[in-house]
Parts: sequence; C-alpha cells; structure tokens
Amino acid sequence: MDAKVVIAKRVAQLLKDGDVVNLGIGLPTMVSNYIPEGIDITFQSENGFLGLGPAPAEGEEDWELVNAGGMPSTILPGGMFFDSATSFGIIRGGHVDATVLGAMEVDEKGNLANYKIPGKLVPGMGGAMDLVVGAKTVIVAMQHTQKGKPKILKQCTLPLTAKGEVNYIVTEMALIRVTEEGLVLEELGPEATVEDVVAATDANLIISPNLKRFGVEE
Amino acid sequence: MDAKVVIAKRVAQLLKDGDVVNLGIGLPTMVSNYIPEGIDITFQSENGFLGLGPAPAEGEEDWELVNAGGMPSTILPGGMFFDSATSFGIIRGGHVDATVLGAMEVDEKGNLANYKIPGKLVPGMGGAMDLVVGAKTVIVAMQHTQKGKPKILKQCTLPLTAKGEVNYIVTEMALIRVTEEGLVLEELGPEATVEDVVAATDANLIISPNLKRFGVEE
Amino acid sequence: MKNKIISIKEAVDKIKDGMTIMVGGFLANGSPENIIDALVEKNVKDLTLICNDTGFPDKGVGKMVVNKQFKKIIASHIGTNRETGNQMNSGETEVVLVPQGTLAERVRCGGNGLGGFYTPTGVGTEVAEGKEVKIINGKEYLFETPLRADVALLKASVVDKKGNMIFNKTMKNFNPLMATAADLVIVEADKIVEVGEIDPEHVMCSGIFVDYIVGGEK
Amino acid sequence: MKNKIISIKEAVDKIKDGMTIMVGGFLANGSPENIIDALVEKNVKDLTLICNDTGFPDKGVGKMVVNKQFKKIIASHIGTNRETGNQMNSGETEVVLVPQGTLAERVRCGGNGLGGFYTPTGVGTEVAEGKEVKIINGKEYLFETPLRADVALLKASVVDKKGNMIFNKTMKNFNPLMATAADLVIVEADKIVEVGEIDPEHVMCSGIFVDYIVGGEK
Repeated sequence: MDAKVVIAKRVAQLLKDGDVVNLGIGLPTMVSNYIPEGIDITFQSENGFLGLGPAPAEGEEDWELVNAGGMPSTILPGGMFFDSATSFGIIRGGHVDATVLGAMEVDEKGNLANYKIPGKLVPGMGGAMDLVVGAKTVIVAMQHTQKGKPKILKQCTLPLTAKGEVNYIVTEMALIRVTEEGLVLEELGPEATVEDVVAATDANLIISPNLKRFGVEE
Repeated sequence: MDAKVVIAKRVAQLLKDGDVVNLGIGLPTMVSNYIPEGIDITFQSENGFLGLGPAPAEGEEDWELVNAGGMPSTILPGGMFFDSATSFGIIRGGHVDATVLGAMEVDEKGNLANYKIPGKLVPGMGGAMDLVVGAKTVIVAMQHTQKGKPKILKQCTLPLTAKGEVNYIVTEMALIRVTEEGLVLEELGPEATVEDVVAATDANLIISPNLKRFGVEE
Repeated sequence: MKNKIISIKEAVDKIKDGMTIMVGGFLANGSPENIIDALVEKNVKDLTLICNDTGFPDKGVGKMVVNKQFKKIIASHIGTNRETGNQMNSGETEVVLVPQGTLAERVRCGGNGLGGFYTPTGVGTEVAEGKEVKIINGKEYLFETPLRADVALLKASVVDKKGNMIFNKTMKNFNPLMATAADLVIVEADKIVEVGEIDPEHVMCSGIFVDYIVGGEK
Repeated sequence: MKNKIISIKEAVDKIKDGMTIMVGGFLANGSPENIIDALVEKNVKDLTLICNDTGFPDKGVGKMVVNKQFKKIIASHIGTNRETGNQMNSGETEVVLVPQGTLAERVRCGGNGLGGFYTPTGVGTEVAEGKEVKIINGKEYLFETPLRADVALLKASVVDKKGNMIFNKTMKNFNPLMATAADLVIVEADKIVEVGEIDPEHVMCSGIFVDYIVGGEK
C-alpha cells in the first residue's frame, strides 16, 4: 500500500462518529476518502463552510464554492456557509474535534513547525496556528522522514506553529501519542519494526507495553 | 401643541438624510412620526434588526417580530435581522448616527443618568450604555423638568449611564447643545422665554448669540 | 448519524441543581417556553441564569424567577419582572447587571475561545467598578471576560435533525451566540425537518453546536 | 434615498497613494476583480493592504502585488504568489503575517468598536513577539489590536440599491467583516437589484456599511 494511503487510513480510524474535522491541504485531505462505514464526520473548511463534500466532477466546478486550498469543492446536506470570523470562532472555540495537518517538524513536547523556513520558504501560517490551538485533538499526518532525515525531533529547529498542542503523530511507520512523559510509540505501520522507527526518529520514544500494528487493510 | 409632540418634532429635524438612528422606548419612539419629507432614515432596533417600521395594525401583530420594547413591530424593505452581538457591533462600532433617549438627569459635562435610582428603581441599563457610547450623536429627549424639579443639573446625582457622551438635550422648552465650554442654549421652545429656561434648569447655561426659536409647525 | 431528538422530560433531566444556564430570548421573544415550563415543574433550584433579561412573571425565564429557582442572575435588564427586583432587594437572589452589548460580546467571547476583550461601554459608570481600565489609542476601555454555561437552552423556528437552526425574524437575539458557549446545548424547535431541507445559505446557526433537540409540534 | 451607484472610474478615483485598503476574498474567491483591474491601471502607489492572502499573480490582489503597488502587506498567507515573497525578501515590501483567525477577529474588532482582545493563537511562537501576554484562568493569551482601513473593497453576488449584500457560498469570507471596518466602503456587485428584492432574512450584510456600489453587469 502507498505510504500516504496507509497514513490517511490510520488517521481516518482516529475519528469518531459525530466529529467535526478540519483537514489540511495535501496528504490530510486524503483522510476523507477512508472514513469507516457508519461514522458520520462533518468536515470544516476554514475559508467558510461546514459540510465539505468530495471534489466536484470535471466540468461541474463551481468557483463560488471553493475549499481552503482555493479549489472548487462541494457542500453536503446539513452544511452551512459563514464568514471568516465565525469560521475561526468555531475553530478557536473548541468546536472542531480534530484537525489533521502536515508538519515540517514535530518534537517531544508536542511542538509543531509547519509554516516557514526562515529565508527560504515563508508562505505564512494561514489558519494553521488557530487550528492547532483550537481543535480538541491535533493529529499530525506526514511521512516519517524527509529525504531520509528525521522530522520527529527532540526539539523543533524551525519557527513554531504552536507550542505543545500536538496529540498524535501518524506516519507510514508509526502511530505516536504525545504525552506529558514524552512520545509514546503505540502502533507500528504495516511494514515497520520498532528498530526501524527508532532509527528514523530523532526524538526519544517510549515503547508502549501494548504496542500493536496498524489495522489498515488493503 | 403637546409638549411631547414639540420635542419629537424638534428631534426629528436634527436627523439627516441617510442616517441610521436608534430610538429609545417612550417619548423617543414618537420621533419616527415626524421625520421631514425627503429624509430617509433607517431605524435600528437593538434586539436585532435594521429597518424598523411603524407599529402593525390591530390584528396583524407578529410576535416573532418585536421591537426593543418587546412589542410587535414591522420591518421595511431594505431591512435585515441579526443576532445581539452583531446588533451591538453596529452600535459600538459607530455605525449608528444618532440615538435618542430619555433621561432622569443630564449634566453640564454631558453625563447622562437614566438607568437606576439606587434602592428604588433598578431596571438595568439594557442597551443604553452601549448606545450612548457607540452612537455618533447622542440626543436626550425629555420633558424639561420632573414634577417641577430640574433634570438638567450641574452634576448628576444618580449613577451614570455614560460619562460625557451627550451631544444635544431637547425639551419642550429648549434645544441645548453640550460643548467643551458647557451647555449652550441654542433654541427656545414655542412658548418659552430665556428666563423660563434658566429658572427650570439647575445647570449653568450659555445663551447662544444666535438664539432662535424652534421651527416646529402645527 | 446520531439521534439528537429527545423528549422535554429527558431534556430537563439533564439540568441539575446549582448549574449555570444560558437561556435565549429578548423579553421572552425567542425563549424556549416549553423547556422553561418543564423546568418550573421539575423545580430545579439554585441555578445561575445568564439571559438578556428576566422576561415577564408569566412569560419566558420570568416564570422561573417567580418560582425562585435562581440564586444568581446575570442580565442586562430586569425591569419587566418586578419579582426579580424584589428578590434582589431582599437579598435572596444576586443580580449582576451587564450592558446588553457587553453581555452579548461576553457570550460570543466564551463561545469563540477568546480570553476577553476591551469595550468602551461602561467607562466612568458603576459597571467599571473593579475592572481593569486600559487606554488604547488615547481612549479608555474596560476589560470584560468571557461567559460560559453548563447548559444553553435555545429556541429556534426550524431545526433539522443535525441541529441546524433557523430563527424567524427577531427571534435570533442571543440564541446563536449561546449555542456556542455552553457544554450542553438543547434547542426547542417549532418545527423539525430532515437534514438537507434547509438550504445551506439559509442556516443561521450550525447543528455542530447542538447536543439535543426537543419539540417540533408546531 | 441617496444614490450609491457609481462607475468603476469614480470608485478608484477615491483611492489615493498611501492609503490603507482592505480587500475581501480568500485566494481571490470573493475579491472585487474589476476594481482591482482598475486600480492596476490607475497605478495608485504606496498602499497598505489588509487581505487574507495575496492571491495569485494573475488573480485577485496578486495583480496589484505584481504591479508593486503595496509598501506594506498584512495577510495570513502569501504562498500562492511568489512575487510577494520576492518583494519581501528584497525589502521592497513590508509583510506582516497574521494568523487567519486573528486577522479576521482584528478586522471584526475594528469594525465593532472594541479596543482589542485576547487570543490563545500564536502563544509561544514568533507571532507573540512584542505582544502583551495575559494569563486568564491559568491559560496564556496574546493581546491583539483592532484593524481598520481608509477604504474597504468588497465583492458581493447580489446588492440592493441601499447596499444590502448577499455573498454566494464561500464568497463571504472577509467581505462582511471588512464592510464594518473602513471609513469608506465600496462593493463590487455581480448583480444590483431594487431595495426590497432581497428578503430581510437573507441579507448577509447590511447596506448601512456601504458608501458606494459598482458593477452589476453580470
């Protein structure tokens, strides 16, 4: 299975019936394709609506209905549109159960860096800082390493998006929970060993006594 | 002419074409009956709409459309409904050009007391404090005296609704403008003399060199 | 999809002695009268009330005031219900009067995850007592804090089974704000419809805030 | 009733070198493209921009970035327009990055007469630098100030002759917020209708905020 699909499937299983969820651009967006049967998720799009549906069919794009990436989207029954202050009131007010975002770096304290590389890439934080602070559960969904280099660090080196807000890190190799004690390796990806994960991770990992393997099927 | 009608007519003439105006309960409400021809005023009702119209005909009351006094009202074309935060955002944000309210006391500094008599009458300030602070022009509309006792004082004795926010005081006897220098008597009511006004006023009055009489016709 | 529809009895069973409740409505316009009646009948005690006003002795939350169910009341206006004033004067009930715009903004603040705000309303009045004053751009402002409740009791005209709400005309007032600011949100509906029956452009407050729906008989 | 409809030329003539402008839209969805084109043509300079993002080089305010019309840009995201980053790196343009929710709330704050607010967003990040931190109920918050502009340039789908607006689907975003927060408000309409053609229940932002309307060709 493709690494990204593995990640998206495992993240999808973390979501609970009735949850309101905001998915970041890129890999996180794929999560919506793998929501388990019978689980009702309402997706929030921070540019201004609840009830984000699948991408429209070709030729049916509506440029008055776009997602947070600026691309044509759809709205499902039971959704609604609102302005940006209302949108971030929802986010900051704790009404979003989970947010799924990518990361450049995450660390042992649950710190997240995903919005700039000084002097090189400064796109801006967009809605990420509000999402990470406001959502009840923050799930980082990313490939475990970047060009072979660890992204899960003892301490972030890039400017932080938020301090101590990350709850889960899901990669193709591992599901890691952020706790007061540090990072707990709770599950292994389909093809990973503990040694693989430890070798690919800069941060210290506490191996859960109940270590399991992802339950993601083809 | 009835004293209240004199006051309402003179206040109505202070309003300008295109103004957004909030009228308090009681005498101020009467102002809407005397808006000069060709002057377009949008009335705001702080419980949640713009475009307040006349009271409905008997038998046509709609208890889902009430004014700030809780009584059935109507909405005019071009109006809209909103929640209380939006309503007071409009008020506090300076988008209301004028508010017209009654007063228990007003003083030389433009202080206003109209929401409680300690130990006796404590109805609460409702939206008055926000209105007086937020509206661009604050017009006090009231009878000049209460049971023969002055209401326009050197200094308010009752708890203040707002400090230094009143711009005009309109009574059946006078139109008084609040300035940095003090209260300026600018106009006399249809039947009043300067001596009458001075006698019925506790505050010091500066007599305007351009003193006029109200231009209110029967 | 979770079933949110419950009976009024089930709804009021969730409200316990000593809780803080927010109740929508402005002079009882837009208040959940059936839930209020059931609460009077259940006679739950020592509640703290957050509401724009205390309605009338026979309408809105005023019925609960008459039944002496509140130990504390936070409102902008109590003048239409003599019983509130009596209980305040006798010391039976603590009454905190808050300017209407400040009250609305404090509820929004509580529901939107903000820590507080500065308002010019109340500067130089009794409302300012004990509050931090900050000078911003040469103007005085008061610091005001967020308000939240254990339970919000709302009234809506049309509610779909996810809890998406339409409030007719002036029935919005505090309802959509309180929807965001309580741990448990119960809405009394005039009419309950299927998900998708309300156009996403016409939903006035999202069902993501709503835990339970009662009513629908009208 | 005042005539608010003017030509695009008359509209852009009101925008002078050095002004601060707010422009509605999210990645150019809901931006006034015709006004922007006219501003590019007029080549007004040294502007300060407040906008969610800087659009694309050929879409939205991005066209004005390419034309080097801004001395300062306040936005949450500049990643879709490489030219903004180039001008920032070369020092030609000052770019202030603000989290999207904070940006929306600061505009609302400016339009609603509040002096500032406390948000948890950005605590422990570069965004917190130089800002007052307040601990409220044991949690850290940053003090954020209101934003206002000389001119707000909005886009709406349907506008009546009083300026009442409907924004289709996701075109709301910052538009209704900016409507409240500028000294002069100009809205570009897809369609202009008579007063009364929009149901008061469907107006999304009141015409009282609008000074001028352009467009209506669509």
